[in-house]
Parts: sequence; structure tokens; C-alpha cells
Amino acid sequence: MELGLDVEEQDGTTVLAVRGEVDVYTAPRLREKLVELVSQGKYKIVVNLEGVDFLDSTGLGVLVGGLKRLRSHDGDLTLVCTQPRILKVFEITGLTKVFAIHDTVEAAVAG
Amino acid sequence: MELGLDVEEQDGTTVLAVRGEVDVYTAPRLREKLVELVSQGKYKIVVNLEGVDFLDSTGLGVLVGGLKRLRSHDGDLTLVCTQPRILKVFEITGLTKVFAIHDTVEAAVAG
Amino acid sequence: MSIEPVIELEIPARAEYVGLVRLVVSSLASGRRALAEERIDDLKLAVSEACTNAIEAHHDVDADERVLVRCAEADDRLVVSIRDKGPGFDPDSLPEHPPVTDPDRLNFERGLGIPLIRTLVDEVSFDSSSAGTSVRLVMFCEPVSFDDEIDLTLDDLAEPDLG
Amino acid sequence: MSIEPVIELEIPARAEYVGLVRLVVSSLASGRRALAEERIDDLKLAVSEACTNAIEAHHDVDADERVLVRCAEADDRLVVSIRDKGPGFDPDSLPEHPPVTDPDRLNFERGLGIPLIRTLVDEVSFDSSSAGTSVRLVMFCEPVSFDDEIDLTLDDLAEPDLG
Ligand SMILES: Nc1ncnc2c1ncn2[C@@H]1O[C@H](COP(=O)(O)OP(=O)(O)O)[C@@H](O)[C@H]1O
Ligand SMILES: Nc1ncnc2c1ncn2[C@@H]1O[C@H](COP(=O)(O)OP(=O)(O)O)[C@@H](O)[C@H]1O
Repeated sequence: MELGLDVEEQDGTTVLAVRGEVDVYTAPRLREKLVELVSQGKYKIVVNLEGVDFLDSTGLGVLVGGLKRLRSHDGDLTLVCTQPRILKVFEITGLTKVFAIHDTVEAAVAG
Repeated sequence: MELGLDVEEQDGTTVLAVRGEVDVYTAPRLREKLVELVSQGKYKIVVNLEGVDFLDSTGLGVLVGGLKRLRSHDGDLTLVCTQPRILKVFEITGLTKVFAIHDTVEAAVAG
Repeated sequence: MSIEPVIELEIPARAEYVGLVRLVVSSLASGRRALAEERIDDLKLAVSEACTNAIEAHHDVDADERVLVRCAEADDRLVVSIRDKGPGFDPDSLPEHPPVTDPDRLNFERGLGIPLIRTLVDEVSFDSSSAGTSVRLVMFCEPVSFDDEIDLTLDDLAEPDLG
Repeated sequence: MSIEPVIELEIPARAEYVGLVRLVVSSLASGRRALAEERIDDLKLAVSEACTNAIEAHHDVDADERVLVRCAEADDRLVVSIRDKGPGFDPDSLPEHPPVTDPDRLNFERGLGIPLIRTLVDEVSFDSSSAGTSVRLVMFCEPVSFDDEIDLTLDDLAEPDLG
């Protein structure tokens, strides 16, 4: 199972595009990537979930951990997601109130 | 598992387009369709395998049976197939020598 | 309602095999016309969460242990059970998270699996002891389902119209 | 070479479940970088043929019987075995088909499964008795494989160049 992780800079914001399935097997790679970006001083991160086919609670946990880490640097982690089945996981868990979720990368970068 | 079976007439030839997986579970439906066409007096049949993802020996058997049935009516059953993984099954079993296999429906209809 | 023969899938208790379990369950569920795509996704996620827990339960025990997934198909339901030989737990006394509006919420990366399972499937039951845990998930397949019942308003529950 | 833990999939002996077996095997095989897509297709077809035979073997016995598929992963190979409790057979005394150029060939719709299996995988062995049959298929995953060996010409087999 492959997890695609592509990083791009846009107007001073780091956009991390995730592709594939985020689960207990692949989530550690997402966590490492977020830790790496923070250690490089990237404190404004947009995680683009549009290419994600599956996201479970382990993936949610990694995103919560990332947000916490960034907040501690006065940064932010926001999301791009329009897929109903992925949004649903945020809704059920109430995390739509924790994350800013945008429809497009442009909107997310504009903040 | 769905097997798609679409029938079309082209210049006096019946083109049967097969989609999906042809195996022990779905092959009976292919057989029934061929029997039905023959009983309707369709003796020139082109089976288009371009939409087939998987074909096993049960599928081969149904095609051999169809060819035999049509030959007994002085008809013919020819194939359209360019996918290497499907062609391979005909090659290994030597059935490339039994069936006329064409690259396009047009070529098959032209005979 | 007759319970149909069962599919059994046994995997090593390792994270890399959860995807395979999802594949099997969603393939079986896709064969059910009565089950909408959205509900297949729900079942897939619930099974994945339960499998993840089963695998994690073995981390402290024996990495060579195995997780057994059984899928039974009946006319009106799909039943998936996930069994591990981990240390067991009490599903009714799990810690609660701070409300999502509390900044302290960010200190909790875990504990979302079982709440998700409870929301996603029609029925869930846990059978857990120190010898292991079995989680049983039920998804009804009939068009007239649970959801419709829940959507009943008080008016619907009033006296039947005898006219 | 260590044999890794095994995946077991048990299905009812019914045609509708062969697709599930293919899905599981090709998903496992796809996880192996060393296995080219073409060889995954070969393994998938061979497993499918063996499963079909296992299921058909039960038609005369007991429709409630089950077929067990085990997949073992090792560094250099994938091993898939398919076990049934059918009446058994002798793989070495199967009838031969007329040559494909013989018009009589069209009278034979069956009997292609085992020849296909033998061609598609690197190793196959049958263990069959009146209590059932077990077919073991081996696919090597290393880049330097069987094919290269078979491609050796007589020249290659001549005395080594000691220069
Ligand atoms: N199969 C299991 N065996 C043992 N403990 C379990 C099992 N499933 C869940 N638990 C316990 O319940 C807790 C909550 O599970 P869950 O809600 O899925 O969140 P998470 O797995 O992220 O902690 C787990 O941390 C674990 O302690
Ligand atoms: N697992 C099995 N149990 C019993 N008989 C088998 C089994 N596999 C194969 N056979 C026998 O060998 C024959 C040839 O098999 P095969 O080459 O796959 O062709 P087919 O299945 O189309 O007949 C079968 O018809 C059957 O009689």
C-alpha cells in the first residue's frame, strides 16, 4: 500500500498533498513528514486530502497531533477536503470544529 | 461480480461486447447469451474482448463451444483482442490457432 | 432469515494487513445490491478500526499472534466479526475526550476508533476477556433500514390513522 | 530464506467466491516490488484455475464444503496453496486434447485449467487423495528468476570461459 506525499510551497504556505489510504500502516509516514516539515520551520501547512481514498482514526490522530505541534509554534494546519466520505469521518468525530476545512487549495492558502 | 454483455449489429454481423471478468461464476451468462444469439439465427458473431479484465479456462471453453455451435450452422465466431494479458491465455493454450483474433471490431466485421 | 456460509480471513497481527481486510469486506459488501456505496464505506471503516485495535492489542502480547475476520452474509444483513487474542478491555469504561471546543482536545490523538465504530454500523457488540476480544459488527442491507426508524418523528409515533 | 506468516482465506465451495480469492492474491502479490505486473496476472490466473477446480470437486460431494487458500510470503517467493475435500484425482493421467489443428479440437471445452497452471507459475505440486486435494503454487519474486535459466541456450551450457 503506497501513501503519496507531495510537498509544494505556495505563497509562503506549505501544501502537503496526500494520496492513497491513510491507516495504521501508512499514518506513521504522514506523521514523519509533518514532523520533518515543522523541523524545517514550516509552520503554515495545508494538508490536501483530495487524493485520499481512505482515512481512519489513526490518520485523524496524526492530523490532530500535527495541528497541536504547529499551534505550539503559532502556526496552523488546515485541510482541503470535499469528498463526502472523508468529510464524514471529521463530522462524526466532531473534528470539523477543530480543523479549518477548505474546498480548494487556493482557499486554504489564502486562509 | 458483474459481466457486461452488449449486443450490436454491424453490417450483418453481430458484435457481442464483453466487459468484466469471465470466470466460472460469470461464464454461464456468456454461454447463455451465445446460445440465445444462435437461436435467433445470428451465425456471424464477433466477440469483443477489449473490455475484459480477466478470462480463465472456463471462458475459453465457452468460446470454443460457441465456435463449434456456429460452425455447425456454417457460421463463425471471431474475436477482437489486443490486451496482452488476455491474448496470452489464448497463446498458452494454442487457441490462437483455433480463433481468428482481430485488432479492431471493424477488422473483425470485415472478416 | 438464514445465515449464509461464512468467509474467514486470518491475518498476522500486523498493520500492513489491515488494507487486505478492508479489500475483502468491501468486495463482499459490493456484491450486495441493497447496500448503498456510502454504507459500504461505513462498514469498511468500522472493520478497519476494529482490525487496527485487534492488531494493536497484540503488540504487547505476541507479534506472531493472528487476527481472525469472519464475514457472514444473510439475506438482510452482513455480519463481520474480528477476533484477537490480546489482553482484552472494557468497552464501557473508556476515557472520554474533552469537548472539541476545549483547546485541551488537541492532546488526544487516540480514542476515536470505538466511537466511530459505534456510529458507523447498525449494531456492534464486544465480547472481551483476558483471553481476547471479539467485536461483532452488523450492517443491515434491506432498503427499509434502521435509519428510517430513527427518522420517525413523534408524530409518526402517534395513534395510527384508522381511516 | 524465512517463510513469513501466512494469510488464510476460507471460502464456501461456490463459484461466486473465486473472484474474492483472486482479489486477495493479487493484492498480496502487488505488495511485492520484485514481482512484475505480468507475473501477478499469471499467478492470479493460476490460483483462479486451481480454486475453480477445488470448487467443482465439491459439486459431487457436499455443497457446504469449504475451500482453504493459504498464502505464504518469503523473501524470494510467494506460495499459494489451495485445498479442497473433494474426491481427488490423478494429475498425471489427465486426458490429452486433440491438436489445435484438428477440427475435433472443438469438442473439448474443458481440460485447459491444469495445463495453464503448469505454464503460468514457477513451481506446482499436487497432493491428492480420496480425502481431498491440495495444490501448491510457487512464484519466485527475485529479478533473476526461472525464466532466465530456461532461456539458456546450449551455448550457455558449454564449458565455462576460463579466460
Ligand atoms: N481489541 C482490543 N483489545 C484490547 N484493547 C482494546 C481493543 N480495542 C480497543 N481497545 C482499548 O480501547 C481503547 C480505545 O480504542 P479506540 O477507541 O479504537 O481508540 P485507539 O485505538 O485510538 O486508542 C484502546 O486504546 C485500547 O486500550
Ligand atoms: N481439485 C481437484 N479435485 C478433483 N479433481 C480435479 C481437481 N482439479 C482437477 N481435477 C480433475 O482434473 C480435470 C482437469 O482439470 P482442468 O485441467 O483444470 O480442466 P477442467 O477443470 O476444465 O476440466 C478436471 O476435469 C477434474 O476431473
